[in-house]
Amino acid sequence: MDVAPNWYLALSAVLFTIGTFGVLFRRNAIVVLMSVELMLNAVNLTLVTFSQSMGDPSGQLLVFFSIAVAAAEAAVGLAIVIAIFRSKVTVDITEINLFKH
Amino acid sequence: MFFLLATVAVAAALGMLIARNPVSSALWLVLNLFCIAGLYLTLNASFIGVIQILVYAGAIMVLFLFVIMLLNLSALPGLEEIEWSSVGGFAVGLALLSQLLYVVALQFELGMDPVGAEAAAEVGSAASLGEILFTRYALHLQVAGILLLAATVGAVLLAQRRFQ
Amino acid sequence: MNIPHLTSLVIFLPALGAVLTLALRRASAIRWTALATTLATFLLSIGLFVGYDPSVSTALAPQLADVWAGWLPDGYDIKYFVGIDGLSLLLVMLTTLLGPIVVLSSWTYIGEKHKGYYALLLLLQTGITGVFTSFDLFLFYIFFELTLIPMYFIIGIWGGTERIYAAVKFVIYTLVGSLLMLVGILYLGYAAGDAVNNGVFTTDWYTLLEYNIPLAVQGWLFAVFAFSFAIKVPLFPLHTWLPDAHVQAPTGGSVILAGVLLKMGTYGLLRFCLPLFPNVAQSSAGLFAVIAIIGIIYGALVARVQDDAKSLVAYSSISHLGFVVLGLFAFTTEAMQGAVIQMVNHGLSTGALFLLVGMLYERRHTRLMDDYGGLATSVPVLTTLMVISVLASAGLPGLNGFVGEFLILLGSFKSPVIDSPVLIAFATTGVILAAMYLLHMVYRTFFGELTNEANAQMADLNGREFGLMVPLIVLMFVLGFFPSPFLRQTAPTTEFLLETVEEKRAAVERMEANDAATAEEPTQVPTAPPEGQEVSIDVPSTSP
Amino acid sequence: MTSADLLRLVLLLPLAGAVLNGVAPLFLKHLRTRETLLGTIGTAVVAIPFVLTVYLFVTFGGDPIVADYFTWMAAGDLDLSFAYRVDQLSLLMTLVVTGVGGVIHLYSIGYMHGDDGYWRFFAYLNLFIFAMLNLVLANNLPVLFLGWEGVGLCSYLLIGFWYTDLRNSAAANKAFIVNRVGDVAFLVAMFLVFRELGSLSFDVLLAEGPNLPEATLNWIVFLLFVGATGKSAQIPLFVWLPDAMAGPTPVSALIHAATMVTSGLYLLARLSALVLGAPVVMMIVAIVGAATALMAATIAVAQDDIKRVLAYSTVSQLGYMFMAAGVGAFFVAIFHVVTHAFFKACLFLGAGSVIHGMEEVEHGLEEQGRDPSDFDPQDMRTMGGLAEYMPATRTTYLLATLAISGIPLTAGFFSKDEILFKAFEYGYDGSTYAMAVWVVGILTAVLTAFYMMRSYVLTFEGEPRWPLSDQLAPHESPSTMTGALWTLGLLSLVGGFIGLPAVVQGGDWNWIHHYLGAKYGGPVAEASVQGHVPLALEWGLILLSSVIALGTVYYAWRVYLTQGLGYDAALKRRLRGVYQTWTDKYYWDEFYNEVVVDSLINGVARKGLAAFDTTVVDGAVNGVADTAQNASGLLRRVQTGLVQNYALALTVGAALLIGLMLYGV
Amino acid sequence: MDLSTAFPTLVTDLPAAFSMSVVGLVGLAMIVLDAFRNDHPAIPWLGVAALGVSAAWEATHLGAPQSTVFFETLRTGGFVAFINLIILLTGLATILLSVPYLNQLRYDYGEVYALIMFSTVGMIMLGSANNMVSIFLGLETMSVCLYVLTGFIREDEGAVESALKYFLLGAFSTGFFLYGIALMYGATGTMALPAMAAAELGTLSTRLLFWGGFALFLVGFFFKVSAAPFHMWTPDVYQGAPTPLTGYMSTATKAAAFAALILVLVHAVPGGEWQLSVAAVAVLTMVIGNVMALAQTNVKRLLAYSSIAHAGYVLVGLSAGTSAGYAGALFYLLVYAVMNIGAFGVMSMLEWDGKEGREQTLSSLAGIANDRPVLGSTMGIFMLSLIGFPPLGGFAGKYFVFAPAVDAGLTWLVVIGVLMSALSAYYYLRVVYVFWMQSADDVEATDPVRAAAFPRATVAATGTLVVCAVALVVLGVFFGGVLETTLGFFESTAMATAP
Repeated sequence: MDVAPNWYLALSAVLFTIGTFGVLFRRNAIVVLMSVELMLNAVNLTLVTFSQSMGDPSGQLLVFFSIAVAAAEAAVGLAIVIAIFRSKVTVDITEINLFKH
Repeated sequence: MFFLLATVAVAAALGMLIARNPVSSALWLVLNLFCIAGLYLTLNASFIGVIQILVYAGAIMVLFLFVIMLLNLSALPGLEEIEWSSVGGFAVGLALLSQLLYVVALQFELGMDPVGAEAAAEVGSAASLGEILFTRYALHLQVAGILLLAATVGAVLLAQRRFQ
Repeated sequence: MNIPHLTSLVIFLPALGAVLTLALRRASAIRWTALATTLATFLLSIGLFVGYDPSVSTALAPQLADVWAGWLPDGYDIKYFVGIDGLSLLLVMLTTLLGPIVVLSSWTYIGEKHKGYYALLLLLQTGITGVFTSFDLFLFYIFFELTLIPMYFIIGIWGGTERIYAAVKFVIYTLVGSLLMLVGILYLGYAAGDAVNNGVFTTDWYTLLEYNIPLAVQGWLFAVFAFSFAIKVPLFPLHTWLPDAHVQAPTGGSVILAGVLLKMGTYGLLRFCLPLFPNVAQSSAGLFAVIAIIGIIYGALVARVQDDAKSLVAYSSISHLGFVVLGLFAFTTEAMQGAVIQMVNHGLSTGALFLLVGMLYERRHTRLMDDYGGLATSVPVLTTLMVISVLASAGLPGLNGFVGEFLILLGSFKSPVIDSPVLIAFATTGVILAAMYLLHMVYRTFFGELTNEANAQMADLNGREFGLMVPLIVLMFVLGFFPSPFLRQTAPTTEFLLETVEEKRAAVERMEANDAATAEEPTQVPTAPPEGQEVSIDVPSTSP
Repeated sequence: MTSADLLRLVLLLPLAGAVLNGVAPLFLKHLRTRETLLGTIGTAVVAIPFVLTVYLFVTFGGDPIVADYFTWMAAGDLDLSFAYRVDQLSLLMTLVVTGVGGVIHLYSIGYMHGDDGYWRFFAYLNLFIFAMLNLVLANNLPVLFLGWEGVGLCSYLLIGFWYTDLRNSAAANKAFIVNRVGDVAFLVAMFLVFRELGSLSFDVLLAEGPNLPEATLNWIVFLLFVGATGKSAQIPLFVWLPDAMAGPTPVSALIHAATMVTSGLYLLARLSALVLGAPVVMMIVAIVGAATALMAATIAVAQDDIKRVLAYSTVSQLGYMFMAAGVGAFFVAIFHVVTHAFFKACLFLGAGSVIHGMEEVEHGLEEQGRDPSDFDPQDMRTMGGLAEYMPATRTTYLLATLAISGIPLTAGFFSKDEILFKAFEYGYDGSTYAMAVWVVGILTAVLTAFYMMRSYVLTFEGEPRWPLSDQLAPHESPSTMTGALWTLGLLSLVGGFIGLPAVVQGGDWNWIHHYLGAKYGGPVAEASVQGHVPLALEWGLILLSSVIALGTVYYAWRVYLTQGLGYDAALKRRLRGVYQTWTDKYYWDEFYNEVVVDSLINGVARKGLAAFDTTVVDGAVNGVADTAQNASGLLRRVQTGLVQNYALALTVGAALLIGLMLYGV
Repeated sequence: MDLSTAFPTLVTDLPAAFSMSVVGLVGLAMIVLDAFRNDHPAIPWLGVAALGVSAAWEATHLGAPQSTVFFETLRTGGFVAFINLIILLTGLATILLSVPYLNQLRYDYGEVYALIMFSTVGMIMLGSANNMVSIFLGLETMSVCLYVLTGFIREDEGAVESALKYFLLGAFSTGFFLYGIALMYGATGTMALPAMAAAELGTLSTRLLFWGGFALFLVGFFFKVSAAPFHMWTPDVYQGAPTPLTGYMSTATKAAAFAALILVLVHAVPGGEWQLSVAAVAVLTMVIGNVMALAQTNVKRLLAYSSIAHAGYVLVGLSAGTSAGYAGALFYLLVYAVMNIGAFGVMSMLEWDGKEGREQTLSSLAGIANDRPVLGSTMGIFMLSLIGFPPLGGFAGKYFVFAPAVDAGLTWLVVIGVLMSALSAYYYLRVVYVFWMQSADDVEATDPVRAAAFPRATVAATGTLVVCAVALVVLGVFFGGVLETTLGFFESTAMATAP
């Protein structure tokens, strides 16, 4: 660890925010999904930073599970995107608004 | 080392955010994930670093690319013209960022004693993680298995064509 | 006569009947079951009347009480606590009496979905009886709300063309008030628990009576309680649900609604608002008197210009209930007893009016007075009964209405709390207005030439209809000439209540004065009088 | 049998009659036509109490008998019983009520013959007697009020007896409601009494009432007087009485002439001790009475409907009685009540007999194929010459006319003269208003004699004026009716001897004064007069009124006999607008209908409150509901269906939540 | 600690994971069975049996003492048994109600039932969590299964769209949630809930870290329980998802998530600092849920907003921060589960075409109660209970979440709560009157009800609804015992609370 953990944390916050922007602004469902992955990764970074700087493995254990969850979510998410694409022939999430109000 | 990886990670993340083509987005994200894996290694978290590359960069992102190819997606507008909601979203995002930074970084006095590098490497090793994973979190591991199974079954259920 | 759990039996027998009707299939079986249940309940309630001994003080507990303290866990001092005292007795009797009458009045009026109707009717009776017998505020609230659901369905399913609007309005309007009261109950329960019940949330009426509520809190608690009951009464200007509900409801519903449901509001004021919040109740008595009097006159004048007979009777209820509220807030024995008896009277006379209008409606399917005229020729018996009911409602001496109105006005006139004879004199003009709108109805409906063939062919009352009217008419005369047995039953409780109000008012004033005096160094002020303190017979001075 | 038991019978028999006559035929239709049975029961239940009352009267010892039957209401300080009081005043009134009542019942047997509502009629009449007995026998105000409203109810029922004609029902409503206006004042008076004295019993009231502060006493008496104006048809509440003639004529005779309308006087007499303590109110009473007397008399001059003339005459005579009350001569008022009951009942019954006859003519016209709709059997302009056809009616009517006109030695002469004398005496004593009242009294006496003679002449003398009078003729009424007429006619002639004026034996032979007067141990107090009117002046006054009566009667007799209706036209010409005002009854009805009732019902209630109710009160409630709906509609726009907007909301929420949480740290 | 020393403990603690194991294993068995005997009709009954057995097991453990198992990662005892009971019974009801519904749609896949089982496993883990890892894993297991269950009717655009929305927003909120855990972890250095409470939050920055993290953590929970402003997915998802599963989503998910939240509030952050935040969210949730529901014409959407509103009521109880408040909230969750599963159950029986689910307007159901009295009556009871009329469970529930809030000085919050309850009566009663008081003639029929297309009402499904309705009445009258039980969970020292 060559710098203070705070730098890692700050980086993680920045990446998390970029991920948030991706979710808020991108219209492609898959890119949105990727942005979520980015957010999760940013959090993982925080967790690992804390875990390593405090010498407590449970943080990294959560990262382990988090990666597993991310994988599961990716699988389900992509399957949903495929299903959507089948019926609508688009993955533009601004065009997916059957339900409102 | 940190600053190099951090800069590249942020740049890659921004690249993902801005790229019009989903494929390039995905590739930018892969770059980002690699950087993060590198950062893990700088933190002496070797096991997670490896997992990161194997599972994330290797498996998940390939899945993404595969789906993008499968669906043959045309490029959608990236960051489309600014709308009110976008401005609002931007402001909110920045607000969130500033709050997060305020919480996590700006108070440079986190009352933790960073452990030494060896201790950190010890903690981040596969052995130490494996030990608690199979003892303390053994049940959780089973549930994680169920989760993955459910995801698999679910993905099939969702994506399969109906066979009559 | 010594029937165990008589009070509970009277409350829940109708509910049992309701369950029983659900199991039946044939319409006539359902009707007869309902009739049998309500009649049995009425007979049992006579046991209450006989069993209640007014000479025994109600200061400690109601009579014929049933208590089950194990209803809730220890953290809540909420009990199943029912019983009878002077305030509840007559209203319970009225409820049980109207039960069979309403069933009979619905005999042919309700043409479909018998099962639901009678089941709901019986359930409603359970709710109302429960309201009048609960000595636990929480239990009271449950019964209070329980009455809404059956009434909602009765209006909504078997009502007139605008039934849904009326039903929804009825429920929501009442609900707004009662839910706010719920907040008040919660607050009061905790506050009283802290003060007099070892920190345990309590809704026991007698425990609450021991608690002298600080003035600041009394204000808003009184406001939410009174608001809720004022909607139920209904007091001007919270009355608009009433004409809609009354007009749209089927006859049985209107009778219940006017006969006993509205009394839940005045009863609530009497049982809870006055004794629990005596200071605010007394200081706002003038306001309530004014509102009540506005209601009396307003209701009467609006009733006068209605074209719909039911709507006219509905507005007349607003006017009549104004008298009751006036009597409650006079804080004199005469007026309060008058108010109690007037609740019963209104139930009898307005109930009778609704029944008769309903009988007309059943024959001609219109409530517009212009569609009638000259009915005295074709239906003399109905006309006679109508005229008697109208006169009772208008407060003719010798009929029941007079007794209540007279006592109320007499007591209010000398009330030291309202202390405005001019105002009461103004209220008295309601007597003229009552004659105006009621006689107008008789005039338009029953007098004149029979011009409409359908009216000329109209059949007079049959045996069932006449039979169900007889008890009401007889009671109108009985209460008109011999009200004293009934007044005797209510007297001790009324006096107890007024004494309590006076004592508590003085206690709170002392408390506040002490607080003000010892503002610098707060000390523990005993909030409750010590146990077993003798009740002083210090009624507020009656002479001005 | 004790007096209390007898009293119970007196009270309950009419009630029993009412129930019997009212309820049984309601359900058993065949009973409705059993006229003899119904009539007999109806009359018997009044006649028997009359006999019993006579017995009580004869055996009455002088001390009031109070019969306290059972508690009516008891609450707080109030302990109210059904308590009755037998004393001189109530005995006298009971005699009048049952006596005149009995006669009128008898008369009704014939009069109502063939009417569909025969049973109802007797039920109502019996009920009326019951209520009236409650009124005069009560020993406390509420029981009196029970009777008070009870007679009002019966009046309502009987005015609207022929309900198929809506005009009758409207008149009934009017009577009831106008009476109620007075009743409200009565009620408030009771409340005031209770507030001040804590009791409503006459014993307490008469014992302690006079000691009340004068302001309080003024209010109590004034309010009671307002109550009395309603029941006894004084300005401003007299308007219902003329319309009340819509009822069957016996009703007009019994209720609206002889008994009910005098109850206001009875009330004042009963509470005379209190009234005397409120001199200001007494002045008001006298002035109102005088004004009413004069006004009603002028109106009566210009009416053509025979019953209407009598109705206004009643109002006028009631005004006379109030004049007496207003100068503190309550026993005289009661004296006039009694004599008035005789002659006015007689007049009404006579008029009823005439109408009976004229209806015969009407039927005849109908049979002849003429349209009878413009023929009014009560209109004096189509009568005339009835003396020939209805001799008994004519004679009795004439007797009563002479009595009311104050022809010397008739009943009316004594009572009227006594009123005038008392007013004069009171004025002589120094009250200016009493003098004015006396002048008005004289004027009214002139008018009374004039219009009564006019009605007699137009009805019975001259040539018949109805259509086809050569073919159609009315017949004399049956003997039950004429019997009643003769009884009352004779009483009108001799009834005055119970109150011979003071000039005779210094007033010692004034039986009624001795019987009722407080200074002789009776219940009725009277104003004490300091200055004594000289005997000569007294004689002069008597002479004056005799001359006036005789002169006016002669004059009216002469002009109407010679000119007939022509004299009315001449009057009309000569008096122009004034006469028109009389015909139109000073526009009181118009005033009430348009100014009071219409503005209240149509203006305030319909256009004001009912509109307010739907738009504002109801509108507010619906408005709240609409607002909620609209808010819902607006808020719904936030739910765009776009994922990113949802995510944005989530992010905003997260930012806010962090802010809120950190704010507290 | 190595495996050999840990193993005995794991074995000893296994009974504590009885339900989780049984349900999870049976879920696996279903997958296996489905692989060989595709869509076998016995599969749902297998699930019913497993859930039933587990529920019975949990019912016997309601009085068990509070304790921890599996190295303090999970809790056991009465509280957990209570929540598990709600979850299991809800799952049971869901399966019973799903059978006719899915049969009608011909989507009676074995996998669906398996996913319900897996999701139940996640919920159980969530509801018994004593550790952030357990919470995270439980939440995610539950969620991933629900994403699939929302959208598995692929031919229905609405369902798939719902799934997408649910998934995207769910994953998004997971990001916040995980971030929150990370920060709390960073501030306290532990994942175990009681240890978090015990940790010293010395410096300002640690406190900021902790409370900032807690706020983010709450975002995740508020999302799951659909509290405003994190609720916006709810109506869209509820509308599009298959109706019985919507019921499952709206009840079991909430029960589990609220249970975990209570555990966190009790064990990890016992203190009043969060009270205001939770109260604020409660207000917003109640107002938005109820106001938005007013103008809905689609029943399922209406019920979605209603479920948002009810989350608000539960939050009122939580914001009291007292044991009575938590006990009330638990009681409320039970009642809420019963009435909502019932309401969605009724709707599932009255859905004439699942693919056109978004067309199921309220007015098309005018007078339906006359044809289907049982459904009408039970729906009436559910609606009245949702309003909070005594003597139905909904009233008792509301009473015992509002009362502690008043006791805690949050009277203003309760006033808002009751006013919103009164408002809610308007739309719930609309359902009632459309069912009971209108007839088809009263509405301009846009789309006549095709009664033939209704799912065939099985005895089991109807029975479930009737049981729910009766349970509501029982809970509305004899709530004392249940309340005493829930109060008992917080009285023992292990779960002592205290602001």
